[in-house]
Amino acid sequence: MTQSHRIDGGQIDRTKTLRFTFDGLPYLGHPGDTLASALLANGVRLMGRSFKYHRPRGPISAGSEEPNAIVELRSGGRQEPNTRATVAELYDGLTANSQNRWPSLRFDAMGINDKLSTFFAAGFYYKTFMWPKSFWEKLYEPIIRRAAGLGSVTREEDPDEYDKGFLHCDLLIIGAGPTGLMAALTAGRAGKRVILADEDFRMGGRLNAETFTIGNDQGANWAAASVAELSSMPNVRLMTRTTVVGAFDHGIYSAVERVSDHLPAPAAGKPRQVLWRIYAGRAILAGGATERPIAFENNDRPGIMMAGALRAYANRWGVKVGERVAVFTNNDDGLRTAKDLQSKGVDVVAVIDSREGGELLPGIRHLQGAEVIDSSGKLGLSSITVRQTNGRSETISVNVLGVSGGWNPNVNIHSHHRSRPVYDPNIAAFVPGKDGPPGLLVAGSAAGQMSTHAALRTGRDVAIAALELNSAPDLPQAEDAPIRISPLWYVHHGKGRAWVDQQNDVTVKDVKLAKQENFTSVEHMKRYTTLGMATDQGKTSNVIGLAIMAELTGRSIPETGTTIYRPPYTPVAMGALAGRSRGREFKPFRLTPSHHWAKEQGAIFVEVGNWLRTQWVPKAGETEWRQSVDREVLATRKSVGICDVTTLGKIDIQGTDAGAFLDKVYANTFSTLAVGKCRYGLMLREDGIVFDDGTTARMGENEYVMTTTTANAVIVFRHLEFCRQCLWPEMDVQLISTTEAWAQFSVAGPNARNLLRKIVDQDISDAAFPYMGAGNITVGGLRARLFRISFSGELAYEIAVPTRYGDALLREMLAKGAEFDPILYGTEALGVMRIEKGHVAGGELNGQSPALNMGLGKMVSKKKDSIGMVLSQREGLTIEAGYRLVGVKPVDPKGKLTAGSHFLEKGAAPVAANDGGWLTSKVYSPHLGCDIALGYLKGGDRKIGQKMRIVNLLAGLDTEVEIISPHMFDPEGERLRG
Amino acid sequence: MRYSGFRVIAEALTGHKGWKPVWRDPDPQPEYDYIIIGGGGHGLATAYYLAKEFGQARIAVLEKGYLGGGNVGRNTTIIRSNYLLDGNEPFYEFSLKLWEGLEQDFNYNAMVSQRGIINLIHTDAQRDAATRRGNAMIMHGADARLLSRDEVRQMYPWLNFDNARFPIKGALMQPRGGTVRDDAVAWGYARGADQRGVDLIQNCEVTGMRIENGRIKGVETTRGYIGAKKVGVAVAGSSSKVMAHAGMRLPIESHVLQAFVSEGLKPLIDGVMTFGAGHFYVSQSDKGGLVFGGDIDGYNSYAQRGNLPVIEDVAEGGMALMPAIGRVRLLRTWGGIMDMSMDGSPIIDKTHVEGLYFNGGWCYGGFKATPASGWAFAHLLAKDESHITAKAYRFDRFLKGLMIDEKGQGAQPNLH
Amino acid sequence: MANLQPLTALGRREATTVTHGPLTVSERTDVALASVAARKGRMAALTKAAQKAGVPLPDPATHQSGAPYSAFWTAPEMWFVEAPFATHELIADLLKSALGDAASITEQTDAWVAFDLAAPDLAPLLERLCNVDYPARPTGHATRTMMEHLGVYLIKHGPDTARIYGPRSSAESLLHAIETAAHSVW
Amino acid sequence: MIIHHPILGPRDAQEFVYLGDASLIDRPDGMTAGVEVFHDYLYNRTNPAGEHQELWYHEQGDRSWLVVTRNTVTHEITKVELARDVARSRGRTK
Repeated sequence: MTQSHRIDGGQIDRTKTLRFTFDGLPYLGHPGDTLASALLANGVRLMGRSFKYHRPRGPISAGSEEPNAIVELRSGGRQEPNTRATVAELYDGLTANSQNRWPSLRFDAMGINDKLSTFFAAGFYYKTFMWPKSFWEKLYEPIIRRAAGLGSVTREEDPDEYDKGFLHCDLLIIGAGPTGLMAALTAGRAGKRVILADEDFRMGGRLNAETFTIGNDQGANWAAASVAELSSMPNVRLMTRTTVVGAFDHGIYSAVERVSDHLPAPAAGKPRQVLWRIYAGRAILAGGATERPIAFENNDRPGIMMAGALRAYANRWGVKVGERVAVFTNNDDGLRTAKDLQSKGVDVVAVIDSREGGELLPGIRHLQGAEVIDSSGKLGLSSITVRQTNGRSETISVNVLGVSGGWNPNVNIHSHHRSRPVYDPNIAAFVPGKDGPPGLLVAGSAAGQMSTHAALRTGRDVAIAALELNSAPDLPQAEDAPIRISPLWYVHHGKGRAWVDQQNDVTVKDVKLAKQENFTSVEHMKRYTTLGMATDQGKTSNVIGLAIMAELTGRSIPETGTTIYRPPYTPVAMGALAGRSRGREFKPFRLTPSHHWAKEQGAIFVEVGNWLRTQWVPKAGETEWRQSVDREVLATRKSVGICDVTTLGKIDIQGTDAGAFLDKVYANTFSTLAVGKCRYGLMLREDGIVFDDGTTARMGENEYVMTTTTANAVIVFRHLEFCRQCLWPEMDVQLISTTEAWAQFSVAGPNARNLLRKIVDQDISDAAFPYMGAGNITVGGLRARLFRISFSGELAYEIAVPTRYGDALLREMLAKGAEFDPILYGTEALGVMRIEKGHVAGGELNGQSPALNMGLGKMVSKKKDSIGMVLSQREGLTIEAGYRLVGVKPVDPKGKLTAGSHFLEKGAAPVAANDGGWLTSKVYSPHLGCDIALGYLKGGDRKIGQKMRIVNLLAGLDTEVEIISPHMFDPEGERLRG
Repeated sequence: MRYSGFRVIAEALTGHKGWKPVWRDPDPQPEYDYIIIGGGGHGLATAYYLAKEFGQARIAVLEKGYLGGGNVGRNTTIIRSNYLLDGNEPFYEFSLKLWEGLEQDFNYNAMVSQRGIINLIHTDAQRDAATRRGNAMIMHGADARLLSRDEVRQMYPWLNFDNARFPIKGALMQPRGGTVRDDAVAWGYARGADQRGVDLIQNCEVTGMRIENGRIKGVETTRGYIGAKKVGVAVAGSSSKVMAHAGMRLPIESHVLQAFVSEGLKPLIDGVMTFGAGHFYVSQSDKGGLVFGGDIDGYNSYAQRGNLPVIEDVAEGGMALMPAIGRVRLLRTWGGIMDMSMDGSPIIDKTHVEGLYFNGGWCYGGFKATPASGWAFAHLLAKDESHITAKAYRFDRFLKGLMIDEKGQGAQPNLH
Repeated sequence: MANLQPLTALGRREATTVTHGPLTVSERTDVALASVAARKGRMAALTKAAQKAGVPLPDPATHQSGAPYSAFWTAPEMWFVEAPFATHELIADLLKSALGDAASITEQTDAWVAFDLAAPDLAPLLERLCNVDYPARPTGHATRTMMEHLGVYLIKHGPDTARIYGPRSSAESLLHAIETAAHSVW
Repeated sequence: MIIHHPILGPRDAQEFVYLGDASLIDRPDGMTAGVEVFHDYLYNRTNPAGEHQELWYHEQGDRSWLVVTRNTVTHEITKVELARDVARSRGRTK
């Protein structure tokens, strides 16, 4: 297909031709084109369908405010719904499809909605579909859901990568039009660190779309020269294709750089987009302004566009949208379109100026005091109807209408801290209000300074003010036309529909209905009509909507108020916000010292926080996980097993007050602990609930090593620092984590000592190293630590060496202890043995249980002040018949238990009133030959020996059980003292 | 006027001329029997049920801004009753049952849609907790199912099953969970209350309370003094500010919770889903936008806006769970003020001032509670005793050690 | 007697070096590390003893090189001291005898993985990894920061060289993050 | 947000963990105070809309606990102190 609508000029590279398709049809364009400019160049202006009525639509703009020309770009995993054709940069091989239509864009069956539009007035769905009750979910809603939505989402993973980064500068300038460029030149020449970001792929802003001169040159050339100067400055960073999307607290801005969206695919290793967090000392919003339409009947046909967009397509892209053009304006800027198009040889049939006495352009018919009241044309504009001052109507044959209702400053980012814009009647638009983000200044047309001269001047002056500079560069000569506008929001004529929000199909009638039903607050109007809630975020519609409401209610626009803009400025890809944190890289891995050995053995790993721990290590022939776990348990209890417990938090606590400090943070006492011994410690929160537990050893007079649970290592450390710095600041205590410094293994089982004797250089006999002993030792001369503690109930030690030797220590223990058939056991076997032994862990340390419930009430010393001691005595935490930890086993050894099941008395109905508690942890005990569990049972300490039921209503399980002591294995502790 | 399909058709054919204002804009009267401070979902529901279910009259709702302008208009629209603890579950199940009949009750289509909610499970410990919770739900008369990994995969085959850092191992499902069009809830209650004679007074901020001899007499407002026999406060994020007029310090902090919506998309997600290995939950609205959220920002705030780290954290969770949404665009973010309580559960109780009642501490779970909260608060206001499902929601539970701490995080509001 | 063979943090026998474009990342296994924290009210004594022992105790956010001891500030009245591993494997013991009871000293050697980064300009890499304004920071700047969810220490030895200490158990994830950033940038 | 650390200068709030009202420094003595006093200390908050003194922990930094004075409406931070200094100034000892 030829580029039938291409005219001379513009900033496209005609030496290269790009191929692309839209709805399967092939077209050609040039580098520098957007998808919209290229389609328009090919005479295609029907690009989409509206949300509700499925009206045929073409682009109205040439920028990111576009409500209509939104397409599905690319295909497969890269399919990108709701992409604005007006900003999608053309590349060779681009494929795009229209969306929200069936079977085709030209014939859309859902266009029936348009015929039935009277039934689909604003909020109609709130008033119907209520009877019969079940029909909403079964019938109405499924139909609505299917019909709703715009583009479709792929189910494939996005194959592209995203990245993030941080930037720092003295001055961030948002927008590289004349204002931003002048601000950047001012700050850059003064040697400040400047970031100049623009959403476009070409800097210059409206200068690229206009024919203005700056100094003696075309504005676009001045822009290019300015960019060249700036790019030579090492202190200035120019970021094209970079949209600043949000202003956050204290000068932090988010920006999305589209690194590869102009390419068929990102280069290897390169991201599609980068999310930048920009830390700016000061920022200048130089985001320009957006032209707004005037609502009139059938103002939504393809071919009816913003007047300024027509200029942009002609001047920047060398495209005439149609052959016969009219302009409908209420301000002088609209006249520029007529002038520019005429000079490009386009037939400008008429200028319909709603004002009287405006400028008359030679060679163009002017209808002053006139209004466009209707349009016609199937799938695109073919004529407009104009009502003249004398009341006569006239139909004018045109295929393009440029509309200018005035320009709205792009105040959006200034509103991100909920600053309300204020109405400026001089330009009939909202300008930034007070209390914007601190450090953010506004210049140029974003501040309501609409002429090129004003843009340059304020760009310079605001940069000077922001950075307190001493010298001001000279300003080049530029146009300084005054704003002449006479507000016209909608044409008061006819009974048809005049669109305000084109994408969401909100019309003047809907606003009127909202008024009629007393949804007159702007927020109510927005929510009731959905005005401004489409993908274009109301950039062209919000102000008109509230102005119409103001008119209807007889209030002024300031009285009516305005909604505020929230981040992001334009919609942002989820991938960019997530960056690299996805898939397996969602969170970093933490690997244990035994990881490599375990991997060699084909171990199964389990995620424990960010750790990967060995869950079990299958041996040849084992097909069920239970076989492996049972074997690991039995082997440990029979001889010896080794478990990597490096993940437990380890905190080195030193200082002359270390013991006194531990007395504060633990419920039990540690200052009396002898050097060379360890003790189980119970830590409460201030509310008296158990926080964490672990063994703490006294390694020296002023030196303790605390262990925490794996899960709580970080928060316990944080809590200790709080206690140290905020509660007892005069204590001599120093803390540091040593979790990763030591590879620590539990060696458990009757042969634990026998095995370790072959490893440890010192005497570790029971006499020399008794139960709960702790000390520094050596392993072949290597510094190491040994603790005689047991989680399994066996004779057990924990041995630690510097982490780099952990792998070797494990191999050494397995090799040297070979005669004892040592095995490495994983977290499953660890769980089995601790439950057999009745030790509390994750399921019991649920943040809801006081020590009393765990059978550890006596550990809370009342003789000293410790965190949680006082509040643990509240009546709700000391209920006599409250939950108590019990052991549970099925009466029939084959009976099944599941953790999370609830206790019921025999014969009791499964209702809340009979709920006795729940099972916190459950395992199969190969030692006892049945499922066993721990649980919290109301009054459980008095129910030992009783028979009850365990029910799991989710699984249909109902098992008779015996309540037993939680200490189900070696309750006297003979083995661990052996 | 009564709404119905017939009425919609009839109005459509006659140019929509007959639609009446959904509520009046009355000036405040000098005195009321009941003043409800707060024209959000809970306040409006309270007034509605006071009038409709408890036969009370002379009721006003005072709203500092516009009706439904607080969290009822800026939430993620989820309804569910998948709570664990005895203090909570009966209340939320009562609420869910009220949702199920709400539209017929107040003759407004709030699009109550019970397409199910699933809480994904990624660890054995989560499965144990889900089992405990699911059983508790059923014992309280709610519905729950435990789904296997395969069952979840069947529902949403495009979730990250094969390359996940924290693999999906199953889910706890409540089939009766779902979503409701949030603004419509406020409007429906407002309309219903207005029809029953309740004065809904917008742009009327309470600036003080007149308390004499330990009894409430009325409230000072930006529209003058208004007398009242009883005053109920249901102002969510502004709880501490308003109750300070009565000299109270509350077990509540105000925090910002951000919520998010994507551009409109063809159907992707039918029900509601929560990610168990990160901060992310999501549903898809009837208009096609993915509505999602995550954790609160975590610092005290009345700013109604949040910061970037949470936005990134939520997106990371979303991408980890749903790798196909990389090119789906986030359209809008917003922030609401959450009245985060010290145990994550609400308070519906009398105060030390006779005739002054408090409803708050909803954390970020207030929307689903709206009907039951209104009902229970109306019950307390009308009868001076707690509704049977809200008996645990007392101020003194912290003094007595009877916290209702679903998450087991203790007295740290930003962790609930 | 055991003769345990150490593994590097990346799980190998030898330190790993990777290059991409202008960047070289070298795993360092030859650095001994210990924390030194002043006991309450003993700062003067610690300063004196450290001076005598040649242990630098630099200002906040600063690294100070020396031989055999270098050090960087990590927290109020707390430093990480570096020394050659070959001669100072028992760094904690050596420091204890040098500094006496004026400080709490804890071995940290194996708690961390150390990567040295070298490229003509590290700024483009580091701006993708962490919130540190690298070009604006002086040589000798030492700071804690986050890289892809990992808390690390970053020490600027020059515009072209830096050291990162990251949590040892996440050495692979950290290296992967650095490499991914390098590919993204170069 | 950016917190101007008294030792380290401006640092991103993301490096910190938030705890809450700085009144948490004023922990009663468990040997003399009873449940009611502890209850008020632990549970009740002024929760002002305006200036708020609050505790932040520089977890991804130097592990200092800070008392930050921040406006909860505007998020403006007007003062940052080391919590240890504040605790001492409030008379906290061992």
